[in-house]
Amino acid sequence: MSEEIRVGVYVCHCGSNIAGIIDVKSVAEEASKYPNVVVSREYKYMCSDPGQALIQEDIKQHNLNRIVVASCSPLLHEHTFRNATEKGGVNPFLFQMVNLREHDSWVHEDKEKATKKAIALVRAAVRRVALHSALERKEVPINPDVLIVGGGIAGIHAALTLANAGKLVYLVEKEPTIGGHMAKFDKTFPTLDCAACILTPKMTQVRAHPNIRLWSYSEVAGVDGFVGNFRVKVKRKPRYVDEEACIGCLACIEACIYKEGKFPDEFNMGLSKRKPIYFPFPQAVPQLAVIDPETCIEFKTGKCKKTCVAACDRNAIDFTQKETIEEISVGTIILATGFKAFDASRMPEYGYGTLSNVYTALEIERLVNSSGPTAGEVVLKNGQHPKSVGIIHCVGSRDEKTNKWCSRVCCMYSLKLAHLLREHTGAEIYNFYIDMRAPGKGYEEFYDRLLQEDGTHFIRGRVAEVTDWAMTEEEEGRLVIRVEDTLAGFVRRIPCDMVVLSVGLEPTPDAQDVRRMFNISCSTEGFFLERHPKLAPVNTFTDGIFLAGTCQGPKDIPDTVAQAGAAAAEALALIDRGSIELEPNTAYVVEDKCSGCHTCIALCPYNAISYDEEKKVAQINEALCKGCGTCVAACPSSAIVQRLFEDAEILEEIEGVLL
Amino acid sequence: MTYKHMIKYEAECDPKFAEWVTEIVGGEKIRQCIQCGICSATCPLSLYMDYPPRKLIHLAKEGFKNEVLRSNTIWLCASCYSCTVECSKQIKVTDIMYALKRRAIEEGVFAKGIPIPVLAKEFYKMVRSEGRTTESWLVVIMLLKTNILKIFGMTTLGLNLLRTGRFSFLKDSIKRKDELKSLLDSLEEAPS
Amino acid sequence: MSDFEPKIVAFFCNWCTYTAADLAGTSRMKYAPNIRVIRVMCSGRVDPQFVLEAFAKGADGVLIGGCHPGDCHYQRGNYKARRRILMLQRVLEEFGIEKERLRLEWISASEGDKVRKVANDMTEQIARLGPLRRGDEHG
Amino acid sequence: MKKYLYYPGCSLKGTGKAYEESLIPVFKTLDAELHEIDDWNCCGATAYMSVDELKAFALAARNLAIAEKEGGSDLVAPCAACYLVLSKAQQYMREYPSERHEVSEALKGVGLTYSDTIKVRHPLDVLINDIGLKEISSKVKKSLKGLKIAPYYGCQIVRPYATFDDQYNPTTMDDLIKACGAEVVYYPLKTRCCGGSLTGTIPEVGVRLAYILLREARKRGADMLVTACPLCQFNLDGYQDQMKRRYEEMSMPILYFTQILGLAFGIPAKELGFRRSIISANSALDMRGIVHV
Repeated sequence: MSEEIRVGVYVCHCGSNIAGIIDVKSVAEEASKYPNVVVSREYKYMCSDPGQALIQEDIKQHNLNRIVVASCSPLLHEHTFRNATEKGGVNPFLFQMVNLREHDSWVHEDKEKATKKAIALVRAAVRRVALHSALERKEVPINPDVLIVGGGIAGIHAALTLANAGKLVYLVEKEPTIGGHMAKFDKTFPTLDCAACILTPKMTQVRAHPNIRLWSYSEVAGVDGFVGNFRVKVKRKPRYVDEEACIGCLACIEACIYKEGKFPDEFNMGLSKRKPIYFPFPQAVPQLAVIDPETCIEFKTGKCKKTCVAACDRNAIDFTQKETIEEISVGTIILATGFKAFDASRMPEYGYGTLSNVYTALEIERLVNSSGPTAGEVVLKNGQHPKSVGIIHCVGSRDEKTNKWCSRVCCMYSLKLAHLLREHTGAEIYNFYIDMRAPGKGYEEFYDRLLQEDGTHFIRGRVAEVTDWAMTEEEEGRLVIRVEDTLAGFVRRIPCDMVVLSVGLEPTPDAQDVRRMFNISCSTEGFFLERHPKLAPVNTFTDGIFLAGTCQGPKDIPDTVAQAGAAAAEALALIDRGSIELEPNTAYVVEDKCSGCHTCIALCPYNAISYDEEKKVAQINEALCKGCGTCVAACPSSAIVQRLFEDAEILEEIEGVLL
Repeated sequence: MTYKHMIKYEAECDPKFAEWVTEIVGGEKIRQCIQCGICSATCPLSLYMDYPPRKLIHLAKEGFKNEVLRSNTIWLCASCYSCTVECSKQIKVTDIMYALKRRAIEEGVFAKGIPIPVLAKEFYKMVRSEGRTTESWLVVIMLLKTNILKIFGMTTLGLNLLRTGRFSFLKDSIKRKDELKSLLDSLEEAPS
Repeated sequence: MSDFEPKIVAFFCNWCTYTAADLAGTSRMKYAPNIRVIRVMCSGRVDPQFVLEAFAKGADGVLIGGCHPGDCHYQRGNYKARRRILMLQRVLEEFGIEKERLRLEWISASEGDKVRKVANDMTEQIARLGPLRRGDEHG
Repeated sequence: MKKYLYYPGCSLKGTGKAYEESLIPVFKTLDAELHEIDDWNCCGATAYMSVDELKAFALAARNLAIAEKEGGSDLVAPCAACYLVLSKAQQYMREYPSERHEVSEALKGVGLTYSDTIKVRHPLDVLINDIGLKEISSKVKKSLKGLKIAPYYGCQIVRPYATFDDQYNPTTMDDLIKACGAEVVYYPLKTRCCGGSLTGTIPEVGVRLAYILLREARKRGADMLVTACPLCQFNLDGYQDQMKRRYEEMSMPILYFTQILGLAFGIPAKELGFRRSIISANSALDMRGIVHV
């Protein structure tokens, strides 16, 4: 490079986050001594407007042509400072960032050593940036179609938002119907409006919307490509009922040779029975029957009278249906794959599955629901109505034996169930909680309301066991809850006829596979990891893939819907810009160095490298290159160069950190 | 009627004790206690304790040394380990109880009228000298040392044990007593 | 060598290990200050030349951090890295450089604590090995 | 002939004689030999831990070191307390290296070495997982049909470590009872504490715990309780006269699982320590027409 290199170095205090450990003054002083450094300053908050302005002024005053900012992680603020550099009239890629906060001041205690490290890192950046060359910003067009995975309230809301904005949405749901967990709820806290009344209209909108392709009973089988242009394979499971022909008249179900339901009904949590051909629930969307080959006689024996076929005057039933794979292209993806309710049998001390009349909260939702298995009548296994009900909070939450985290919704839905059970049965209701968490809008007020209700007790303590052995007369033949009333300071035994386990929220069992397929990350507890909890809560580390709802962490319905809206907005922002800027870190071949050995060609995961027969050299199609640099590292004659990560640049950096 | 003084001044708690509790074997996680009370609830003896385990853990954490070491709680613990198994935060409550017993013995402060520390010390002595314990002996010694009256309640048991050949006045012991002694002595100055 | 402070150059992939190191920071985990991180897009970018250069220029250890097998942001870059490192370790041993001085770790974006463990563990290990003898006498 | 190292512990030589007396012939019948290790010492039990932790570990470690010296890998400890104390000492010396170091040094001083190679086993574990129910059933000569037995496991073989059985609902003893042809009574208190040493030290507390166990067993229609722990057996058997004085008469026989196995194997009752029961099992056994012991 002929031009004279003029570097400006800016060391950020980040309040005391950096300056508290690292002696920023001496770092800046040291830096001022390095070759090419024209100005070297430290400033309280480099990311603030005055901080950025400082850079721009210096560029003009000292006509700087290289900028180094030593502050936080580039994953957080690189774009901020690149823009500042550009505004100052210098190419944004003639900039280098040093991570003094996440990689130094926050992780080290010894001030002297931390400062030494900071100096080394800054020195490395100064040397590196000198070799930077001006680069073009790289843009790729965005395919306006969107894929949404998961048809719960999150997926539904995001789908409608985008569809209403005129975008084509593919909504993929693995169950035969959309609606997710919310469809199973009776009422919703804190307003107690009926879940169906607010959800089912949205479900029908989805069915009717011209911009939504609803693929229920389907799963994503594979994803490749990158932001703007993902190619997705969707596996559509056979429901053995022709989607075009079926009008959901239920005649086939009437006609099934099973006169009564015989198999556990998934929608009613197994509290009722369905036939092999069934309708998930009356307001299911799509309104289509489905056949379960596991239980259908025709599939098991091939000798069924097929009364269902006869009953269908539209010949919709088709036992020969096969699984099909659809391929689609989309520009953005929203994951709304939801949660799994904690399996209460993992805590044998609560007797779920071994003692009768111990239920999970989801089962109670169905039990109190007027369209549920008992038409809303809450009855015990012996047909009687409970005189007292114990609701145990934090089952599978806040417990290192199962799940460490607070599931956020259990306190409130327990209050809701307390109210509903009281309403339905008039029973004494006992809530066993550790801490009552009511942080949402109107939640504390709802708690107040429950505190007012008679026959409703709140006992602070985690229940040790639910047993069926009696110490006293009144305990005979009932369930007994043993707990310390921590506010009273002694242990109590409370006989109940029914016990409700308020189970927590877990990542879905397939979360890890989904994560791999979409190339995103999970946080330690297994929920999908957002790019930044505050600055990018619905983004992932993979551009163009967004998160909505409980797949990102436990959430109530209001938060889920809000997040779904946010995810839709993020997707829209990308789509309407029409293109997205990518790191210009692609690789190119220096033809006269290339020996044509073909090593790189096999290595490229994106088939971006081809061989030019005339020139006898490799060629990289930069539209396909994603900038991993594997070919660069592999090239025996160092004929491949990766922009922003040139060998020379990295070697300078190495030397810099080591001097 | 006397009124118990029920206010605590900071001067009455001992931060060093609170510190110590976090350093004992098993006490590492004590600060994570969320006072859920499952330890008390699952404890078959909490109903007799002056402080249920949950409360004791809190008092220890806050440095109320006197209350903790004088509580009968630590001596009523029968080492059934239910609390340790159930604890939401995997705090080794039983081990903490052991450590508190040791501390109480070291400092010679006990809950009134509890014979257990005596038993523990007799047991300790017997093992040290004989290498083995003869329960029948322990029972007798303990009764003589603590509550002589109780012995009458026990006689039937004693006779029954004699009748069935389960009681013996011959102390059992190991061969290489001095080997054991020097083993234990070599750990003498080691911190417990 | 009580006062010996090992110098360790770390190449962390942008998507997994570098993010994990950020997480270690936001979680305020404390670890040895001997690691100097250089960001690359993929562990597959790490050229054997970089490693040798690092040792030549004064590193006592080199750490390479990438996504877990099967999790590579670029599909298979981390496998390439693994193959190179294994080969490289053999070469280093030829030069009498203990293979412990070159280490490859799979650290996902959520494993901030693993960054801490690995950093401390490797620092200790290198401290035990002592400074790398570069045979300067041969120029 | 399978060989196992054998650590009886103090109780099996004292108040728990019947346990040893029945254990050995039962193992012999199953072609397994118990080799008592030389000059073993008290495990330290719970009391020692209350006085000096490190020495408590050393006591346990000495026995493990002796076992290592005698060769063989599996050490059978029938007493629940010994079983736990020995396993716990091992576990902690793994978790806390500095403690392990001190103890190992002390052992070296007396010419012993602890290298953590011994597996501590409970007889229930050995019977179910090494020998197996099939083999055991094949040895049953006299079915205990009709006998209603409540299986009582107590604390320390399932807590804090549940190495060979379920922590909340252990079933190894249930399976053995079934194998003998007897009927297992549903007994929700199977792992509840019997009162430990509190029966002796604070009877008003300890005896009540034991009483609740027996009361529930009787309510569930049990003819007898079967246990795997000498202290449990001692409390439940020995303190029934106090229960009578304080609450009500129980007269519930408390046997070791090895004793009923022995019966079913057709081993003469007098070789199984039945005479050591304070509450004789006879009325129950006669009632079900099994044998008179």
